[in-house]
Amino acid sequence: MTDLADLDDIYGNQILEHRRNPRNREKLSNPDVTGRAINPFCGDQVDIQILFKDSRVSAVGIQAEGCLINQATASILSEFMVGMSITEMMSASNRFRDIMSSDVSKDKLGDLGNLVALVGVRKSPVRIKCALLPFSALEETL
Amino acid sequence: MTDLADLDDIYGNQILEHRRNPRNREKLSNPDVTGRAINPFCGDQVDIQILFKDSRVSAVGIQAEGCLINQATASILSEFMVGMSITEMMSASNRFRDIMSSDVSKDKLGDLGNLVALVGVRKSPVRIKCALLPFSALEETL
Amino acid sequence: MLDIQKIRKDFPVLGREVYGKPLIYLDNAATTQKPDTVIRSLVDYYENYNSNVHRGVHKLSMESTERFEEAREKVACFINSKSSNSIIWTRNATEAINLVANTWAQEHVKSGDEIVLTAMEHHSNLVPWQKVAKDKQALLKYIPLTADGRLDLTNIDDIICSRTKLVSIVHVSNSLGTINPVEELTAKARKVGASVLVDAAQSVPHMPVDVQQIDPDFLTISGHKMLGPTGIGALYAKEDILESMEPFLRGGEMVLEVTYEDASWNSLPMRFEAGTPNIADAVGMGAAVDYLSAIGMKSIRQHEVDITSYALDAIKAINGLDHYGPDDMSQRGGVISFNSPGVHPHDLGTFLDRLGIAVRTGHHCTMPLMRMLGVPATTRASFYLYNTKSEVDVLIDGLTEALGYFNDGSR
Amino acid sequence: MLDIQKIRKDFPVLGREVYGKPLIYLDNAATTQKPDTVIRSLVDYYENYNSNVHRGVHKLSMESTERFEEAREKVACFINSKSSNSIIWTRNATEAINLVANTWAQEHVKSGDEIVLTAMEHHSNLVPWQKVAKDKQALLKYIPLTADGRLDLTNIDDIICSRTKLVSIVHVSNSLGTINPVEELTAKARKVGASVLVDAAQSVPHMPVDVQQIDPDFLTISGHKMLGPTGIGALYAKEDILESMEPFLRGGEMVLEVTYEDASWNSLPMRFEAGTPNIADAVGMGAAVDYLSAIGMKSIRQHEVDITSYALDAIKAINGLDHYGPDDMSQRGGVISFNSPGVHPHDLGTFLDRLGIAVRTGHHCTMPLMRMLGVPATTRASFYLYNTKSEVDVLIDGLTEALGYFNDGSR
Ligand SMILES: Cc1ncc(COP(=O)(O)O)c(C=O)c1O
Ligand SMILES: Cc1ncc(COP(=O)(O)O)c(C=O)c1O
Repeated sequence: MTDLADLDDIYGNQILEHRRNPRNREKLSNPDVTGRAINPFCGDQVDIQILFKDSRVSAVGIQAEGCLINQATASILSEFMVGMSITEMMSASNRFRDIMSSDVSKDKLGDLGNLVALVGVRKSPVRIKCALLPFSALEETL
Repeated sequence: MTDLADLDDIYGNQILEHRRNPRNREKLSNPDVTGRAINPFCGDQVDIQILFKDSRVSAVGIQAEGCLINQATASILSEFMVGMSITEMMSASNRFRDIMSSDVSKDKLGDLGNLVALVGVRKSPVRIKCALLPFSALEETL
Repeated sequence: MLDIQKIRKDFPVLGREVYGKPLIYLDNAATTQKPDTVIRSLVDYYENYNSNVHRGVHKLSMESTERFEEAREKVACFINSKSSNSIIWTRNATEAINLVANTWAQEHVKSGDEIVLTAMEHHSNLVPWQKVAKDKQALLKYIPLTADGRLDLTNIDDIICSRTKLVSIVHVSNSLGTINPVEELTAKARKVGASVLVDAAQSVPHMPVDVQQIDPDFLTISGHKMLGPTGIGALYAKEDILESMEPFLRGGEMVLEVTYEDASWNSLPMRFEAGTPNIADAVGMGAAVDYLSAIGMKSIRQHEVDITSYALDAIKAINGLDHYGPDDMSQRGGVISFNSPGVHPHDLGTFLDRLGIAVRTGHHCTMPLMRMLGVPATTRASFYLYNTKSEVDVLIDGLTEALGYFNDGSR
Repeated sequence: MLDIQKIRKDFPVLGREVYGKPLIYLDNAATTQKPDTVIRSLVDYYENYNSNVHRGVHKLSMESTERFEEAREKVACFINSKSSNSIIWTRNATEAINLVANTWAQEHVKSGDEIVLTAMEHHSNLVPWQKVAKDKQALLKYIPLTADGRLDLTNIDDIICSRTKLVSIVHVSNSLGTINPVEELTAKARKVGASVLVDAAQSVPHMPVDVQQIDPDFLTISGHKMLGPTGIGALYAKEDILESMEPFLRGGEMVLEVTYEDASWNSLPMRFEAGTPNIADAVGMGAAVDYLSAIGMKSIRQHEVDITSYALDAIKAINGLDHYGPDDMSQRGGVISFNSPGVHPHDLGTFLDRLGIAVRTGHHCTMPLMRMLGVPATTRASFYLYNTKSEVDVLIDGLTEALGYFNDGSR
């Protein structure tokens, strides 16, 4: 059997787990805002719906089609978002993009919660955009 | 002083002499046929006039502007032509072209008279077309 | 039989490791690796006689001009073109097609005319014609496909008809591997008075191609897909057609005489080569043609048939893997596209990459075809003369492992 | 001061002999020689990571994409472009100009508009505009020259006026050596609302060029004239202008989404790069830029000023030799064209060739200028960072000898 240590850096346990059990996949029927992002090159697509309460996210629906990294990111993001204000989400989104597109160490991530699991994707640079697609959908709503 | 042996192969004595004393440069006033050939890349131009008597060249006028090889070829050609029939000139023209564009040895030239002096131009392949321009003018008349 | 181990030694990159594993390069439909002779021809050019071509009276310029034109002769000879004046250097196959679309087609295609393509065209033989069709109010028609990815010729005589001005078809599909009957289709086009372009980007590198036998008006080639350098390709066109065409790009080299007001055009092939050409890479493409000729295109084709059918059998045996294109090897080149329903090609590709295996994943510049197949993308393995059956074995093991990893989380 | 002897060691071809004599390469305006680092960058590419760029998920493809885009960054940086999205790879300077003529100009130039060129344009910045003018019923106007080959700006405000749509001018003339005041002319164009293209094929290799300072809309570059490989060049264009432009060539890479009916365009810079790009030579051009930057463009310019004024003085001292272009070195690049009334440039060139000296003879792709100067051709010596004063001495001796040989038959 091949030594797949390197691969496990990209597809960490959490990522595989979120892909098997995606969170918040159900579409919200009465969202306050919705967003969509598409990457025509690989056919990946993310739809997101958000419900706010007292200016904070109270519920999320997120449906990601396409590759595993896209799907797992969507799932992790949807858990991470709950309870956040728009400003907090924008900040998180910017920080996540910064980190994915540079060599900043995990420690500098600040409070990105379980999204940290995605840092290994940097090992396959061409796949980074897969992890950013759900964020593009989120930004569409903001 | 540089060793110019190689150069003398191209610009043989005869060539330099013909350039200094071009033959048949005067324009014929009552030619039977005339021809012109131009090489726009270097501005070279050859005009030729021929007078026939009993189907053979009785007089030639040839005016070559441009480089030395073109001028010398024109001069040598004009002497060579006199007394020839059209068929003989066409044959000579074809043989000259063949020889200039390949590595055929001088012996195979047949009766090309003083035109043999131009074979050295093959040493500078890009200049061969300069020696062919007067022939193009001649062919225009045939 | 090719001596693959000997051939592999000619390709320096094949000795490379990635992630500590030997490189298994199965992305040959995207671009091929280069033998030492091609790389050396570039070094030789730059170290010994680099100079601008045409009209220079100095030694280096005469030498580079000679080698540059020699390379053109080699390409002409390779596809059995009657004259090297039929060979126009381009950057790639795409530019060659654009050249025809922007000159010949802009002049000859008229409102109501039809341009016939196939449903499996590469974007490069599709998007240029969309523009021509739009500019000229012409109609694009597509020859449909059978379930196994061959051209469906059932209604071909309705498709190629009196309104057809041009039939522009891919010889070997880079997505499906299908070899199309271009000779038959050219004959059909001739009957209705239509012109023919054959996109031979995927055929000329892999099998004997004879332009006098196929007899198209235009045929387009990509150097980097046939062991040559990047940045060089060629348009073959019948000489009388080229003679009648307006120039494409304009500038130095392609003119005969220029005044402030007007210009006239140089003779073929320079008329279609504006500015300083890609001299070194043309010479490199000549070296590639030499290499391929020395081995022999028939032997290369035979090797690809062997290795592709071997791989195809193994892929068919893997559970839950769909593959595309015909099974009959007489109708398939060395390309296999496949998909597993639950695993996205990008994940599969990333997995294989970590095993040292380079495959291409995506739409392979055939988005409409992907949509028709009902998938966003496929994974594609494509073979060439230096690939071995044991490389195929590693691929197959990797695929099995990957499906386990992603589907059952087994690892 | 440059250490020329050290620099010369970087250029393998400079060790070559022709006809048993050391090569003296003075044909740099046609194309330049390549340093070892550029040649090695190509070998490194082909031996280690050759692969098609963009969207490949495997290691080689990621590496080649990274180096390819890195090279683009280097070129952007070299001319001080704000963004690498402003840099479009082309085959050469000629294609870069044609790109603008075929897209931007076809859209924006209207009947009655005027396009302002200079009387010293290279065919590549002339013939494309003749087509635009013809297609659009626009007028070409030429800025005339002074007796010493500079732009005569006496009536410039009549020439660049409210009808002017585009000013397209050469920065440094390849025939005369003249450096034109492109910054001043760009400012004039701005005032009347005209766009500006600067043909920088002969400036970017030889002096610091800053697109933010000159501020043109378009600027065109040739890689092979700046130590880079043949087959690569670049168009610089302001990003917002590129964003607004229709594509040029169509096919793979430049699309976002394609259906059988229609297509949409990829983002910059890919939108203007159809098909597989010239990856290796782009990387090579990046290496050339690295080499030039390490030496410093100011030092290179200073060396050229030194050697050109040295050569100019010597040429002026030769009896019966006319030379062209300004004497003031602040207005002249490293190019000297000259003529002897009784000796055709081709004979002079052939004579010098046999001494190992490579000069260019002919019209230098500026036929209208030649006609204006009243000569069919000139002999041109053009210098670069690796040329030495002792090479100039050999040239001068050779010229003297040649004039004797041809004029008096002395030998
Ligand atoms: C001033 C000028 N413009 C444009 C060009 C065209 O460059 P290229 O041949 O690389 O297209 C040249 C080169 O001859 C030139 O000297
Ligand atoms: C069938 C086919 N046509 C055209 C092309 C375009 O070739 P290039 O990228 O060299 O222009 C390709 C390469 O991807 C191809 O596979």
